[in-house]
Amino acid sequence: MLKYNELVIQHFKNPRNLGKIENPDAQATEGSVACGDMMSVYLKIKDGKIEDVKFESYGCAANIATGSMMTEVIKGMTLEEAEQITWKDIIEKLGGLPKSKYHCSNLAIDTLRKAIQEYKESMEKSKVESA
Amino acid sequence: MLKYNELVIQHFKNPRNLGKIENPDAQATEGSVACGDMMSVYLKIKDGKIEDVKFESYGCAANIATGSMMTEVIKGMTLEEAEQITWKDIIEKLGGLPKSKYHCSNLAIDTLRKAIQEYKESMEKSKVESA
Amino acid sequence: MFVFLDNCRTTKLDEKVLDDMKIYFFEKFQRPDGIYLSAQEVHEEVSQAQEYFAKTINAQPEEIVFTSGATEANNMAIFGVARRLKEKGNHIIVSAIEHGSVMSIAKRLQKEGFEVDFLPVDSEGIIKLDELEKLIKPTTILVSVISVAHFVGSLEPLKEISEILKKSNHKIYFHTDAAERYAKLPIDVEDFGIDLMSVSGHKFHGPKGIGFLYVRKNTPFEPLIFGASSFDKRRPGGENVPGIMGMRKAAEIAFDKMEENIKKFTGLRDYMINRIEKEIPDVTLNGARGEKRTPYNVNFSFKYIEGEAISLALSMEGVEVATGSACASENLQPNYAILAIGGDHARAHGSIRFTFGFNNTKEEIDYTVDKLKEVVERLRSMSPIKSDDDLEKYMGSGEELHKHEEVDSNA
Amino acid sequence: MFVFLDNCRTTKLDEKVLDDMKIYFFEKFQRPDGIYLSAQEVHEEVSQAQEYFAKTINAQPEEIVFTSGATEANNMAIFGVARRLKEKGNHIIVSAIEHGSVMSIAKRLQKEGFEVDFLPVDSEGIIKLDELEKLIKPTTILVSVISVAHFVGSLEPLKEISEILKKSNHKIYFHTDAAERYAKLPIDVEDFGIDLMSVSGHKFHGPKGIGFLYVRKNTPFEPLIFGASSFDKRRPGGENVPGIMGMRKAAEIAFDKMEENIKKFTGLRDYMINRIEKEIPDVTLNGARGEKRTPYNVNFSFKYIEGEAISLALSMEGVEVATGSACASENLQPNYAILAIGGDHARAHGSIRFTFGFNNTKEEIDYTVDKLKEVVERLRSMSPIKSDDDLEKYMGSGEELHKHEEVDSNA
Ligand SMILES: Cc1ncc(COP(=O)(O)O)c(C=O)c1O
Ligand SMILES: Cc1ncc(COP(=O)(O)O)c(C=O)c1O
Repeated sequence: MLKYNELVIQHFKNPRNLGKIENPDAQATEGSVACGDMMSVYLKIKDGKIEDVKFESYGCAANIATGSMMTEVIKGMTLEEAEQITWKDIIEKLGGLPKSKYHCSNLAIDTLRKAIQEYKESMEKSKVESA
Repeated sequence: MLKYNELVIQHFKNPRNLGKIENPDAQATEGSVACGDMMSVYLKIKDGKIEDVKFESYGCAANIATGSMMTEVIKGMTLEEAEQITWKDIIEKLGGLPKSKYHCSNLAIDTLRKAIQEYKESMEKSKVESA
Repeated sequence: MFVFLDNCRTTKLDEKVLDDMKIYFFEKFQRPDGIYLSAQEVHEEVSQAQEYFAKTINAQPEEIVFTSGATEANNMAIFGVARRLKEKGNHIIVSAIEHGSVMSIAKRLQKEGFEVDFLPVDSEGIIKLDELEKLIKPTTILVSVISVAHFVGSLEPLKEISEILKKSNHKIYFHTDAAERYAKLPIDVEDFGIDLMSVSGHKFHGPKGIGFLYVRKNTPFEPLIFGASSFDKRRPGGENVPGIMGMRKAAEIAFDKMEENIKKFTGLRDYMINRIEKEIPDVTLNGARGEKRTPYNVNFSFKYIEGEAISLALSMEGVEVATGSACASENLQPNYAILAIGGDHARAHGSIRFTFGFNNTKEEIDYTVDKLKEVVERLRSMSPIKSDDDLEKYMGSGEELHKHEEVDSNA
Repeated sequence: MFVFLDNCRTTKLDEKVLDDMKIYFFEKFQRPDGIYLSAQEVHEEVSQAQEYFAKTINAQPEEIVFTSGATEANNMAIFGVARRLKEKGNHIIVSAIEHGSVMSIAKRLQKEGFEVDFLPVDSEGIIKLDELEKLIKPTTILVSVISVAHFVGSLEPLKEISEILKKSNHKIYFHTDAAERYAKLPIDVEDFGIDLMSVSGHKFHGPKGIGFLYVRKNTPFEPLIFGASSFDKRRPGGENVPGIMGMRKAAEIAFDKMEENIKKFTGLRDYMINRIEKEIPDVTLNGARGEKRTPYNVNFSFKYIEGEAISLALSMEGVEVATGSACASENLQPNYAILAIGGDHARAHGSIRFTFGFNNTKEEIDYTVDKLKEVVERLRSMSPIKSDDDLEKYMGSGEELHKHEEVDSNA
């Protein structure tokens, strides 16, 4: 294991955008307790843009810090922009993570993408329904 | 290896009865250079008693110290008494030797016995001759 | 405040230990195999240390082999006996809560053609004696059971084990990894019936990189490391004399105060358990209570949150502890000791181990519990899991663990 | 005056090294595998040390494995490669003047079914390259040659060896025991073509009980010691962090002054050789002169007397040296390196090795030679052997050696 850097520590200590959004436009929960890593992401979307985002985390410091950083990065982005973000981007933004913690950064992106995907699917569905 | 004690060190530093006896009544050399341990013992014998003894040593400190102690012990003894002396007696007199050095104490006794034996044999021979 | 409570992983060196080591760094830096007088003196002092250690466990001096630590001692003991006796039998029994080193050795032995059984433990982490009896067979050559379970702190019934082994009509050697017991609780190899025992210096405020193996006389045994013998044929190599003498000093300090320490830390342990159970909701004590638990270990699982985050957050408050979370382990697996006592993955991930060194104080424990309360509360507020229902819903299979590992090894 | 000239056996710790170790005894005593911040810092610093050592030999950081010393490193390297490659080939070549640890390992490998050839050396102690070429066969998997012969001080032609190995049409791994070369003379594993290399900290004023093995990337290799991996899977166990950091400091000091040391000790070596040859009759230099000899070794045989007595007598004058006499060895055998360079038993028994540490001075060397003269004279006066004729007469077969051994083992 290598050291967590100061920025990661800061995000772990004071995660941005922590919590739930009541009546979110999209939401997803990924990971599991058994594997020791879980995240919920809540999105408020307006005109294809992420207006607000919040997350909750059951997991290690890297999980919490990448969740926090992910929400900071995507806030204000279009859904298409947000979908392009990779776990590597998040790690880079955090100034690096211990190698053994790389996998934790996956979960934040997975959960985000799942939320966007579900949002899109529900949009499709409502389009079909309203058609 | 265990430590040489002070007495052994003293005998090594200042061996008693070191050297040769010119025209000894008995003499023997035991051991070999190849095995790293050699001793010569010279005896002056009068009326069956060891009047004088000297020794030379090619060998380790234990060899030298046991040679020195052996000569001290046997000086003035009858040949029969001297023959009874064992390597264990010498080690005891020296206040002990490192275990790995026990074998060195053998040589002093071996050489002494050889000298006495040769003396006795030569006496027998001269008896026979003068008879 | 700085509070170190991971003393089962390692300890801080006692200042008085360094004073003794310095003699062998600078004055008597010679090795015991030199021919000169100073080396002979060092030889004698190392022999005296051997004698000292032997006395502390009721053994003979020549039954003590110095090693680079308990890991090497475990390797030396188990491989040493197993490989030597392979012809006589190839069955070995180790407990399910051995230290990682014994576990790895056991797995290696399986590869080498040995049959290994993992002896189960009960919910308190204590090996099941009746299961041991059932596992023994004519090919059993060795049983290895840890003296004090390093994660959950249970005291294993060493004497009862050896009594079972003695009932067998063939000799079964008994090894115990005593890294967490030696110098902390009494050990008598005669009374306990131990044939081989591993000890590590840095577990009781001695130096790192030094330990010893007790090997009962006439135990069939082959060396692990070959070389130019000097002090001890069974473990050649340049003797770590400062390490040996430092470990001796640390042991002396520990044995002088053993009774006092046992009393003090039994009290502190129960005080800490009490406070945590009273003041923090949804916690589970891991391991036994009272007599069956070492005085130096407290271990709790905190529901709905994960241990790596807890321990890192505590560390920011100056409190250093260990966790059984997969995320804090090298192989990304939940702690097997928690699973062995019947806990699930969540309980393993949420487990925190507090282990005492001889210098920990009540004040430090109070500070730790205070901070722990805050940290647990804060992390719970961040967690999407708020109840046992959530736990069940999101438990998952744990299969994802393997997915993670792949990501990791590709990184 | 106290003069330590057995620095090839071990050295006195440098005071500045302890300053660095203290940090890891008391402040950063944590192990690199803890989850808390301080442990992460220790992890980083140990990684940096790994990087540092790699740089000193032109290697990569992950090619450095910390061990408890060169003996363990030799075991890890030779057993590690040999046991792993057993299927590919079972032939191993080691030089006839390896350190005892490599010799013991080689003998053990023979027991395990390996075929071992002992590569002969010339009268200066330098391995015969043409013999090496002849010994290589399709089943050869490993060659181990010491970097600097520890007894007679010859510099082995490492680069030439690896070039011969490279000419083979199958891969032959090349291990060197560099305990007497590292931090004293330059080493470049790329340039020299080394695959595995053993180093020991206490040979250059670093701590005892620590060393490292260089293992070139992709070298097939299996661990010697199994356990809970923390810093390094290849060598599990509680990391000796003070040892690692102390060894680093010692290496830094040595590398900073390497050029200066080489110059200084080349001068002192030749000065000492000159004085002894001029002032003491009937002496034989063991090993090479000039470029082919390490600057840190002088080795003479003194005719008609025995080395244990010489060295003990010197020790009483404060001068500590080594000898090749059977009487000073654990197994009561004359030094095999002297026999390997063509010397007879007497030359082995009468050999004295003087090895320099970085702090030895000309004044000390002068004192040593002065005392040596007296001691040699005195012992010769006590010896029944006064001439080469006597020598021949009393040489014997050496068979008596075995008689001695029996006495010893019965004692
Ligand atoms: C050439 C050589 N190899 C190996 C060793 C063994 O080193 P260590 O004492 O670190 O095991 C030594 C020193 O005794 C040595 O001189
Ligand atoms: C029970 C137990 N066994 C073995 C070890 C390994 O000890 P060492 O670090 O001395 O190799 C430890 C500590 O890590 C331990 O707690």
